[in-house]
Amino acid sequence: MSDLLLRNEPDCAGFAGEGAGVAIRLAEPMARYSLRARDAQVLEDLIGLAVPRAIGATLGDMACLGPDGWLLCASVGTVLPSGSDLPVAITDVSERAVRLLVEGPRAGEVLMAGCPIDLDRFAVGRATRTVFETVEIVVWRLRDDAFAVEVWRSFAPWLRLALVHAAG
Amino acid sequence: MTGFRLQLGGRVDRSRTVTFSFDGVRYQGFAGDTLASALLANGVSLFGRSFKYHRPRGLLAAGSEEPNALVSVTRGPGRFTPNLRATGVEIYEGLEAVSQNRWPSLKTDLGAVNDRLGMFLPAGFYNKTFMWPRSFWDKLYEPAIRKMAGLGDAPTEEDPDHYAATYAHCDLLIVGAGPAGIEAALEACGTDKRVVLIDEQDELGGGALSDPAQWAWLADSVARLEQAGNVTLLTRTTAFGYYHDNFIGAVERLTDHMTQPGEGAREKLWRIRAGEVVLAQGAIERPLVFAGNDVPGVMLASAARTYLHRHGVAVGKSVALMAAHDSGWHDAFAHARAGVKVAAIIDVRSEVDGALRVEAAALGITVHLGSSVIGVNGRHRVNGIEVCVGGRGAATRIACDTLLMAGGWTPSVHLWSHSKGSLAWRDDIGAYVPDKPNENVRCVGACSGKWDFGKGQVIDMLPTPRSPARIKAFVDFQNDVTAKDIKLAVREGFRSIEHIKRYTTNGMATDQGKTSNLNGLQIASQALGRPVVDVGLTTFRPPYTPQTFGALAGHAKDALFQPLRKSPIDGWAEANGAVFELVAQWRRARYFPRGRESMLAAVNRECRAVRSAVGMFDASTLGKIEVVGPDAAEFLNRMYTNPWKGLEPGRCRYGLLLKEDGFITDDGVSARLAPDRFHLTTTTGGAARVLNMMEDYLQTEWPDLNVWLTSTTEQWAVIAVQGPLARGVIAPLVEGIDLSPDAFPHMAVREGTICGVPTRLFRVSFTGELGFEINVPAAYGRAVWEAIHAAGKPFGIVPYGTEAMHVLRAEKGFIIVGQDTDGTVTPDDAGLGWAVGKKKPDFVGKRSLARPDIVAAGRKQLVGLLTDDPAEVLEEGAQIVADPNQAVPMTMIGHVTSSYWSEALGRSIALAVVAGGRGRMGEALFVPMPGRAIRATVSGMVFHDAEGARLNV
Amino acid sequence: MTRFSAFSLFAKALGGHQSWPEQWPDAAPKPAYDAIIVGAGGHGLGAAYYLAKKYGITNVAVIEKGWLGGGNTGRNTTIIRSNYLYDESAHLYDHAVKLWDGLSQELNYNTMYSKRGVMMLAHNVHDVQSFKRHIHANRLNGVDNEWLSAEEAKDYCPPLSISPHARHPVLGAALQRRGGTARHDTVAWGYARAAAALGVDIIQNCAVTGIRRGADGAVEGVETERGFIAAKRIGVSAAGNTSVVMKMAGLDFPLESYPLQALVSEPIKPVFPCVVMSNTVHAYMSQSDKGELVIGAGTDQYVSYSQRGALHIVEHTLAAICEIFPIFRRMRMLRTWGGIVDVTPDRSPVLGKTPVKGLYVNCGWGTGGFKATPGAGDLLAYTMAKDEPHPINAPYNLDRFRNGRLIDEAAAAAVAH
Amino acid sequence: MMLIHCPYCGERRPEIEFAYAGEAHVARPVDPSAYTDEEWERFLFIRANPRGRHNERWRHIHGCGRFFNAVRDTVTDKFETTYKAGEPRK
Repeated sequence: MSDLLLRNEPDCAGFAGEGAGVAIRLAEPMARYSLRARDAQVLEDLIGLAVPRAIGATLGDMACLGPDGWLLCASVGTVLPSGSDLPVAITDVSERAVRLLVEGPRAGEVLMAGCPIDLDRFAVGRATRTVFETVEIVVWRLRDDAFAVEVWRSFAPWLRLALVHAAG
Repeated sequence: MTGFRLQLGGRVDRSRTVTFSFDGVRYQGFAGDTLASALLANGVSLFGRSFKYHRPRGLLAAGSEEPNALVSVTRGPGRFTPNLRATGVEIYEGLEAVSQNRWPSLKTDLGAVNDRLGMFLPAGFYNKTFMWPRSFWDKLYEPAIRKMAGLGDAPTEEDPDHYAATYAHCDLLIVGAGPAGIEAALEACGTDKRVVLIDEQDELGGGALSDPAQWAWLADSVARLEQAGNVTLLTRTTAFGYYHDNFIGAVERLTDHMTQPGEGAREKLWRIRAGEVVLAQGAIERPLVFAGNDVPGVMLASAARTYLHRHGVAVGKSVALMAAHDSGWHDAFAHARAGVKVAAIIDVRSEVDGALRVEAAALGITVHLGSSVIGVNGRHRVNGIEVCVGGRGAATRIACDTLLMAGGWTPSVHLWSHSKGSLAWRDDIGAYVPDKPNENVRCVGACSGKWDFGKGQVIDMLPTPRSPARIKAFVDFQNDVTAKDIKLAVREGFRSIEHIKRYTTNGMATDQGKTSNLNGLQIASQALGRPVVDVGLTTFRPPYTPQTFGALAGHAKDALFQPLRKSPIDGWAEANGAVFELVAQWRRARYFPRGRESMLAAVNRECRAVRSAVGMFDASTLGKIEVVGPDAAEFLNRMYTNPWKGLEPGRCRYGLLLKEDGFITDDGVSARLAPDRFHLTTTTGGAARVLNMMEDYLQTEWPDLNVWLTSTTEQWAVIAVQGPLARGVIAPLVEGIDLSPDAFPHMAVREGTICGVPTRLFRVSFTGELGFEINVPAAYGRAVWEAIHAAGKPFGIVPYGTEAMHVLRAEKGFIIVGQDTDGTVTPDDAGLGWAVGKKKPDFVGKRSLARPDIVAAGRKQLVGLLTDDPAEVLEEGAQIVADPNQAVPMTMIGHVTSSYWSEALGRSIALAVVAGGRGRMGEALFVPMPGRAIRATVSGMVFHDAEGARLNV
Repeated sequence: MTRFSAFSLFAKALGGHQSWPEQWPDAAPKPAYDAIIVGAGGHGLGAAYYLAKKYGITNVAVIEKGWLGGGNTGRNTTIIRSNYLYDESAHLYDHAVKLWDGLSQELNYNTMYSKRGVMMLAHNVHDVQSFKRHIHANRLNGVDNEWLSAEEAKDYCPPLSISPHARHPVLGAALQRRGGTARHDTVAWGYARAAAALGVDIIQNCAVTGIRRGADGAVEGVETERGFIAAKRIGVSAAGNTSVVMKMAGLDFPLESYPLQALVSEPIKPVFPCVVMSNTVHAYMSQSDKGELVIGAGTDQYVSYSQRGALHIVEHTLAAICEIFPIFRRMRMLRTWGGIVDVTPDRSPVLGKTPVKGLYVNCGWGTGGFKATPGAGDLLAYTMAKDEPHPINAPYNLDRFRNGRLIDEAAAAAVAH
Repeated sequence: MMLIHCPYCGERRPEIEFAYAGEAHVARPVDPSAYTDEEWERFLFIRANPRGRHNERWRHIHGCGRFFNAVRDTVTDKFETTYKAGEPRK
């Protein structure tokens, strides 16, 4: 995409409190696609990638968030076909959300300050849509001590502040 | 230390002296003291004044059930806290506490006149009077009653503290860390269960803390729990509510006990989801009901033992016991063994366990069986009691400075009841105990009715020779509810315990009846001559003890209260002096004043620029939905009022969305990008609602359709460039799109790039001028905005805000859903009949448009309204009448929905809904304002460029 | 009936209050009545009272499955106001407010109606437009309602924060000075006592289990736990349980029942002089004559009869209260409780006749029924006595859900654009 | 806060991830224009609102996004079962 112009990201200054046991930072830009299809096979044939079949499962950059819905979060420049005339829907949502990386031994605890699901028992490699208090997020467990949190752009500063508050 | 502190014993740290003050007097206590124990140690017996009669009151209890000893604590600006129980306030260096509900002082309180007048102020007295003369109520009586209200003073400053909150999950949650709770935790030690053990006190142990014999076991057990690894221990934490599916609310108090609170949160709200819950909340000792049972120095026997053993404080120099239960005897023995004089043991029972009598004799304690206390001497402190046998005959006086009460025990079934577990009545203990659970929960220890305190006699009131009507025998100490109040309620026909509670306020004080409910129930049951179970039980409701608003609000404070959504271009607007308005969750630039320019001047300037040159507007907050799939057109055709199948790719169409009831709920211009791909727009406030509504129809009614919806509101920043010079401004920046009028007509959409950024370029207009709405990926919104702004400089481009946008669209008669419509407006009402597909067999809301009232004549219709005086700008929301001289209530035939000064027309304009409006063209109507009526004429809705010539250039 | 007064209180006091009579007898059902009211809340007891007092029908029974006043009458936040937008609503609620004034004297029972003013906060341009529309309409309807600037609003209610930096800054407020509060229990008790004195039987702990209809379809009486009770006129005023009772008569209703929570703080000295409502922030508060801050919370999202609400509703409510009144953050919540509110599709009540002859209904008051208590009682009584609705409640018929003539105040408040 | 079993996700999730969506099995007619005003009123507004067993709709709006049906007791608030949209009434 254009090198002429500067990207503009929501106000999400990094946080790494002294001995807070958690660091919070904004991830690099990504290509994001919403993929929808009744039949995962049709989708796989179209994009030439295997997609996870179970809700909550991930496969590489692809997370299955619903019975007919997937989210791809890949490196910038990744382009998917539009899928015209096929019973699928592929929509570029690269800039709809940003990703907050919550890392460190207290990462799960800090997220659970406002996220009501049991992240202690949320396996590495799982991803799900849920909420942090009233704000919708997608939680993706990258490692034991690292979570990726996808949040719509305009909610990101609030979420970041809430996480910092919980970490402090 | 002298006074009542024992030389030895207690769990307080005698090496750490703590200085604090109460009502301005400085005292010293030890680390580990509560305000209550420290004041007792200093010989203080008077702690507060009761709510209604302002009677002097001392300590009744040692725990969170305390009804009397309420104090206020101040610790610097904004940190004043009323109504704290002295039994729960841990002392720290410099603690400042003051008593409440008294004037001028605790010792001399003028409010105590109510006590003298008590006979005229029975339960419900205010229902019966203050009615005459009628005019006195508003002016005199009611203000006077309100003046008497309340206990502690109200806070007056903003709380500087902040609060935390969290969710937590565990397999086993144990509430109450007394012996039973600790045993339950020990069983789970070292298992793979995640265990959480909660206790409201500052250290684990519960009742064991008052029993030195258990201290060794306690220390060992706590050590094991701390080392276990799978057990989380939460002290100073109160589980206050038990909600659906084993969801428990608890508040942890983090800083109130500290000398230096520091930066951390004051309290933390724990929202715990538990697999299994074990309730080990223990039991609360019951007071006995007799004349004078509220004199300072009369207290629960178990509380006295807690002060004795846990704090090393004797509650008196000479202690008597009034018992109906064995447990009190043991408490009295403990005092005797600690060297405190026990003046007498009086027991209402004529027979007690022989072992008790033997031990009493061994300790040299006089025993009066089958007797009762019928009076207490002293006002600010007990100095003696009157005892008589069987409540008859002559009374003997026994000198003492303290009277202990042992009335038996009430299991704490509060949380059990919150969880909707059922209760069973037990006559032998005169209390309700847990019966059938409603969740995965069990009760252990005293709260299940099992204890080793011995036996007792259940009694409603101690026998007395005096007329029950003449004595004040208290049941609810804080609210000053006496036995005779409860009997009066029954006499007046209140039979349900809920009625009796509400009529007398028994159990409605800040202790929520922990010590009064069961006695009240017994007395009511006696008075009604019906068994307790027939009288019922008042419902237990959260919270178990009062919890701060701050903790329950959690982190939702200040900037975290609610997200404020900002567009990608918001930063530029802020830097350029925009004045904002709040719309739904968003803030939007309302206008861009230059220097000290007024709103009107700024808006006029912004409008002039758009009409004569070019303006730019941030439309990013508009909702956007990408509709994709082979059946996309079919789906939209079913949702919207107008036809969509025929729309060519590359073209746009105005869409009107109804609710199934036929009323307008949203609108927006949408584009067909490809045969199977649409880019919808919705109103800013409607985005989420519309998406949910469309998903509902798609998933529930038409699951056969191959089409999917994706919110793209935040994917795209939207920049509207509007005005005769708009094309010239963007032309140099746009690549891959032929902008010429023929190649790119009004209501068309093209994809290309602008400033090298991919764009979905709409040629649409909400202003009536040549216009483009430029969609670019959100991250580039601001940069593209700035590039256009720079490119527009030579053209005199002006950024405009929502206010100018409103004026410009009103000049063209374009409606704003939610302003010109209000949820009761149909397409025809709004003059949008043209947007309803006449030939369509169905669409959402169509059937409702055929209902009798919707097709009836005389409905309110949206029209234009022009004031006779062109300078007169009507007030939005102003009502419209045909005859301004009619009497109130007037017949209103409509109201003004939009009204502005139109710079383009050099006069005011307005939109209004008027009954039968379109049939009234040219008719003069009136807008009555205070003191005058404004004359205006009904007109069409399009005030500017009616033929739309300016659009097609 | 012993007349209540300062004198009688004094006289009885000398006798140790031993000779106060029952305020109302606990009646046993008679075989038949001229009219039966199902539901002994304020509305139902009021209807019985006015039937006897104004329309001369004294052979009336009020049948209650629990204890009188134990439903929403005893579970609400006692807000009284009439500054509604539409003519129909303004006339309905103002009829009630006029009856509130002087009700204590009429019933010889102090209902403690306190005209402390109800102030509704405007937080955005849309709120301002909407409230101005209300104020203009109210003025032409003869209903008091006035606009206050943010500063004037703070003068009227000092604890209010009008910081321009707030998430939802206060831009102004609509104030109805005649609005206020009353003591909820005493309204039910006052009507019960006054109705009983006129011969009305109040039958508690007697659940209605069926409604018997004759060959012509008209009602003949009610089946109850304590046997059949005959009556040719039955008025149902059962709030959250209306759907259940109506089914007994074979009627399906446009109603859904939701849990509504409310809560109070510990009592403090007077600090909050009026009633404040904020629909945008969802905060509703007043201070009772006992000193408790009385706070209305939101409804849960699902249909329920459990009288039990969720914690997150309370969290959001108190966050909103602390946002608008930051000085109360250290105050403590003393008690929460839940009611069951019956809501119609247009969130306005149904008050009038039903398709079944002799069966009348008063329901659908949602979260706002208390304020209407005297008016609803009077109008239900009128409708039952005349077998036709009073002009004030005529628009509140069931037909409107068929013909589309809805009275949708909430929709008129509209949505932010 | 209730726990609700989402039949699509196959697990119980906290209530705040869900949006209640009213009574279940109130099917929109294929041809509304064929409905009388009474029939249309019934479809639009008349609801069972029972005290007890209630067929109702929920949407896992902050989860998998699906609407589904549930049977819940409106007196105890306990869910008897949840099932996918389109499945017959339980």
